[in-house]
Amino acid sequence: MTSALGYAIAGALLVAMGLAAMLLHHHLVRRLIAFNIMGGGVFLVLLGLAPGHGEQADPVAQALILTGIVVAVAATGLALALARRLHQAGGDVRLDHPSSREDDDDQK
Amino acid sequence: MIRSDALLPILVMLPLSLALLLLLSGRWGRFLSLAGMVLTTALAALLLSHGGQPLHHAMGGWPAPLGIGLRADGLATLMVMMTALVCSAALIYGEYWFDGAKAEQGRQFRPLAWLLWAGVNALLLADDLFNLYVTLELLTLLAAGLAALMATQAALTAALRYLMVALIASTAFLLGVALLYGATGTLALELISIRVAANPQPVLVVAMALMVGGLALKAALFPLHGWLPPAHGGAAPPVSALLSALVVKASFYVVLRLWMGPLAPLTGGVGPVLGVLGGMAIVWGGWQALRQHNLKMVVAYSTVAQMGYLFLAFDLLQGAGYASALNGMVLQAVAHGLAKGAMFLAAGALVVAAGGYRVDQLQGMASRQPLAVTALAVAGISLAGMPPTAGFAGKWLLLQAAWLNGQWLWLAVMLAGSLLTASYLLKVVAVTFLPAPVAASVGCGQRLGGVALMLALLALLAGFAVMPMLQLLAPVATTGGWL
Amino acid sequence: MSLWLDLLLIVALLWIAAGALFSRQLFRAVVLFIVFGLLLALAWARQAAADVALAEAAIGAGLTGALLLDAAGRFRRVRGGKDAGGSP
Amino acid sequence: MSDAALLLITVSCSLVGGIVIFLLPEQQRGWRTAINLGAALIKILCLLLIVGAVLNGQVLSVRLPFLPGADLVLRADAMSLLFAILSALLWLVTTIYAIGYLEGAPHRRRFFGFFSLCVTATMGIALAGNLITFFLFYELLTLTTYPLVVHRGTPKALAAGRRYLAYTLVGGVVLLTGVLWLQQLLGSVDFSHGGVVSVLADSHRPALVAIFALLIGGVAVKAAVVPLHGWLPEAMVAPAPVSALLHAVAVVKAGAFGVVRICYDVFGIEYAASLGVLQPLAVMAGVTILWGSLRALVQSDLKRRLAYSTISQASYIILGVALFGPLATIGGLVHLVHQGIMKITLFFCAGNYAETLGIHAIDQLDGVGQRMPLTTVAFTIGALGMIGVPATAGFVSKWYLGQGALAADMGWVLWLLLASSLLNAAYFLPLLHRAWFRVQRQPWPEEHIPRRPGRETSLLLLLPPLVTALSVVMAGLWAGAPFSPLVWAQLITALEYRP
Amino acid sequence: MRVVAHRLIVAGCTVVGLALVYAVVNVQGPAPDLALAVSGALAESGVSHPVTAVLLNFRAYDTLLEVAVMLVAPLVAAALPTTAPAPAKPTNDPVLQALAAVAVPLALLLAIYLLLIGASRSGGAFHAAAVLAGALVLLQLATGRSLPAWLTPTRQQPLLILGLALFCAVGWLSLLLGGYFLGYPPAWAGVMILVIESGLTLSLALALWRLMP
Repeated sequence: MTSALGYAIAGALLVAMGLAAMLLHHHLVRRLIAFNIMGGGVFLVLLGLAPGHGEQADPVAQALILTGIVVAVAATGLALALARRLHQAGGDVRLDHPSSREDDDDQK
Repeated sequence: MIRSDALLPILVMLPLSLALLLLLSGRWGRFLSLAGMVLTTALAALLLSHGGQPLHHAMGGWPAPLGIGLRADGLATLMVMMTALVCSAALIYGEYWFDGAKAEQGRQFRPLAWLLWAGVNALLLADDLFNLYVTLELLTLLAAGLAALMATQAALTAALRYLMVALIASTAFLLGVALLYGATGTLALELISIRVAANPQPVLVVAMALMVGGLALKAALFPLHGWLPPAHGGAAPPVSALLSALVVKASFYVVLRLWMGPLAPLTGGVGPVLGVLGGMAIVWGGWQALRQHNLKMVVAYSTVAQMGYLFLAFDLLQGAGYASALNGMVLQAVAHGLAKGAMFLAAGALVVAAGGYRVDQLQGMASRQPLAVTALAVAGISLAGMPPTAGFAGKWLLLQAAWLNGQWLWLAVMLAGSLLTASYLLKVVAVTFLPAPVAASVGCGQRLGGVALMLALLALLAGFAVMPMLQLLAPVATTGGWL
Repeated sequence: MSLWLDLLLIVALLWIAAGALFSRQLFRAVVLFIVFGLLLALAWARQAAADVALAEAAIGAGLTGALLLDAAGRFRRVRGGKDAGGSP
Repeated sequence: MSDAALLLITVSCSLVGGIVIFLLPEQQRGWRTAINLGAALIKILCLLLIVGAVLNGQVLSVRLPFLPGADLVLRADAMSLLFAILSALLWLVTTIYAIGYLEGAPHRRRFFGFFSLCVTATMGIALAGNLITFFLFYELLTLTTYPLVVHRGTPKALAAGRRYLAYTLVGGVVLLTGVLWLQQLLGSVDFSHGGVVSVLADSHRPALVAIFALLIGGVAVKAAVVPLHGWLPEAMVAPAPVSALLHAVAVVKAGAFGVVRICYDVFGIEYAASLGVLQPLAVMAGVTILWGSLRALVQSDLKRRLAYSTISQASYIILGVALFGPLATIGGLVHLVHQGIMKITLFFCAGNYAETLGIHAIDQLDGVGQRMPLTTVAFTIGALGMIGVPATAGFVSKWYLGQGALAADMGWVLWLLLASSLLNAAYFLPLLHRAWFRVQRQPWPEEHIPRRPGRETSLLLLLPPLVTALSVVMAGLWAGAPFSPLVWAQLITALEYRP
Repeated sequence: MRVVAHRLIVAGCTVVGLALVYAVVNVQGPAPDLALAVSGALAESGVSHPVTAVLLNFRAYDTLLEVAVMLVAPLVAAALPTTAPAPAKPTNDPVLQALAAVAVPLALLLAIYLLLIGASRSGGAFHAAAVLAGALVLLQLATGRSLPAWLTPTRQQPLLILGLALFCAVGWLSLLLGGYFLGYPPAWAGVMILVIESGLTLSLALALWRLMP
């Protein structure tokens, strides 16, 4: 087993863990942590599986990961900006499970 | 001299550059936006005039595996045109809707909507897997931001919930990309198709499940649809129109692209799953729409049901019915884009005029807001798949595909879905014929309804342009778009 | 030797991630997340991806961490009473 | 003028008119009237030109690409013209009537706009050259009549509208299924004399029976065949011109015409007979005829009684088709026209009673013959026609139906006709008795239009029923004259039964 | 009910994890021809560092869209009507202030260094921007102010979009000259990339800083 594969497997496990946390938690900050850890896992898979391991890791994969990291921070930043505004408006940043609200909507 | 295939990057860059200019411009924004609308729509028409001949542009001049390509075939062309029409309508509508106290949000809406237009075009023309991811992410963030624009507690909560769901979906999609990249060593869709076909390893099934699952989540496929109604129902009407007509459809489009391209050898077992979920979406979405008392929620649940048709069609995309199903689902997508856009715009106009969201507040609207009611009705006729609209053409072809494949259950579900659609729309339209209450006369012009009606009429007229549209699709239908 | 180092790093990554994901205290979870980011940067460096390592440290751990820290403080007392950071 | 343009103008002149009416402001009464009448006259003119061509043995047609393997086809043959001319003429009359009827009422723009669209749809049904075109206009008719049914905007009207759509939309889906199925077997299904399905192999016969059931089931909703008739009596809440339209010009007629088309020009009457589907159809029609008449007997509301009468009478047309034989066919086809002019007369008169004196219930009719003699004369002619009294149009229809039954060796039909006529008499004669021979016992419920010497009600309301009543008599007396409905029906029948 | 749901989630995620591990272990990767293509074309890219070449030349379009993504969050945050923001409170922490006095100029230097070095080694606009944003945050914490007062959010707008605007401008230019989108002439590639990166550094730094509350 090469270390690259090891990192890829770790990435896969991180994704699964992150997913579980994302679904189990309702608090926004916890979900964002989970999202970022999932993202880290995906990046590990991406680089770990990328073909070719010379002196330097696959430059394309590196570039993709860099892009991914920036996108992730943008998403986190947006979510927090929305959450701050929600907090200001008196809302609750503990979001309910996305698919469990069906019946509430009917009562509006 | 500009290259002829420069049209493709221009279709992305023009809206993007305009969005930037709009961020800087003050009073002139409105005119800039209008001029840009005309220009971009004209460019979309120019693309249409290529008649579906595949157009390709290598970004940076680097050919595909190294660089990123843009690509337009008949399918992309049609969607680009639909996008141009919906975006134009939403932007014009926005100019009227965001006025007075909402003027400030209107100033913010404009550049964001233009960015969205750029993002949708970028997604439609993308020929690279990772590029698809970036465009999807751009759309997701824009959609969440736009959904939150009204900054009410409900809108913010819905936007955040949507964002969380969409981020899970994006992550799943990206993981699929990572697996595909690892297995094929490339990101160019065409090359992936070749390599997948050459070596269809089991890993690819996992990659496919991740990507299709993620996209289904973003497309609000039953039972992953819970986030959609509050997010789309709670947003400002022009935003709802953009989200329901374009953003949700973008995810569907990516599934379709992958389905016909890279994932084609693997789709066997997945079709029935999507079919079942799509069928349930049709029934459940329709039933929920029927139960809603909030006008915008009716329309939002209708999106859930209509997306069901699009996903059900993946199970029809096989055997003797392949070409019919493909044609049908593309027509359905175009028709739904136009009709649903019109419907949200019309609903917005009615809500303004009625001073409330409830369906029972719509009394008298048939005479007070005839344009908006007509728009709602015409769009509804298209959604219910009644002739002579584009929606009818789409449904006819889908039914034909089901018939050719002998998929009787889907045939029945689609027909029943039409009746459900007709019932929840009838419920809304009927109320407008009741006499208006004497009080409660909120001053509101016909302009909002007029814009909505324009879009609805396009859905109607598209029903007479079916053959030209299918001609555009003919190469896609025979070759699956690639190879 | 290097394989062992990688293995150690992997185990640490998973361990810290589990802590960040399922810690009972929100604040602690965020701090663990920052540690996770730094470890991840190390992992990138181990895989000869210097660019990613730098970006992970600066953006992934640093900026995201700072954002989350601020949010954790801000949203500690959410409406509805009890501390929301608790694990389910 | 080319064939294509002629056909397209025939269909679309009322469409354009309707759209212009929608765009005109509500107050532009004069322009609206002008456009309405202009479109109606253009339509009639076009149809006359087409008649000329058809008499020369031409079959006009135009084909537009629409869907893969399913073009839009408009085609004028003798059978289309029978229905097209009937609805064009009655549309003109009804429009004039509606102008008088809705004098001063709100939402006239909406009313006349949809009225025009509705006739466009009817004309499309009449001139449809294949099943998909027929279906398209058939659905369009459903959609454009809905706003007319709910025009009054009362909860009762909305309930009627909901019921109407529930029936017709489900009918539409059933029809669509049939069309789709047949399309799979045959490709494009163009109408042609003698039918088109006989080319299929015998193994398809069970499928064809099912398709026949689906298609007929789909159109039978509009034709108000029992048990699919529930929407019709409810829809009586609509204004009288709408009722006239639903019963005599557009909806019920479209359903009956659909049955005729499907039996003759899709399946071919002989092939249909060999499938054994005509017998059940005849039984269905027979049941409807009796049931409608029986229900009419117990109605106390004038318009509802007329509605059940329509249910009964419309099935005469279907019966004529189902009896298989030239004579019965002539009877059915000619009844398509005769029922139209008789029933529209009755509805105009009922509308006049309601609009002038506020009379809705039957027991309010006492002595109305003295107050409104001309209207009552027209009503009497219509009613006698329905009963089938000689010298009226109704007699001609029933005569040929009876002959047809004898020729087809179906004696029970003769009894059926007799029973139905007795029932017709039983529910119409008391009305005539009340109107003419009883004296007014109570003041008129609501006298909207005061009595003036020599004018019992407004002229626009009075003329249409008189014209149609006159035509009832003429169709009865001069049934053999050139261009009479009877002669035309004989012409069509000759084509369908051509060896 | 809740417990059942939780168990289901945990079980589901376990299955997902196993499937992912299975997939990861079983990937049969192809020959690394893409990496070879990158090194093959490196000479024409205008930079010598392959990652930078991919980011700003071969796949520059991705980066352009990514910068657009980065723009969304600050734009939306600005679009949401807020009640007046809490006035910044300067911390009178002398240690922090001393740290800032040293670290901020150093960070500035580091950012410039990272920007310039990007052409040949690890580094580039993203790293420089992150460092710059960090410096701004530190400055804010120490002094309560970071950007000059006249640089109000409205006036920041041009700076915020500078990077993307430069990117677009270069793209338009290359198109209008008859070439491919963002197809730099090899001789000019290095300069173009540096210009774009400089703009990106400023804009991204501002965008990242604006994400901070």
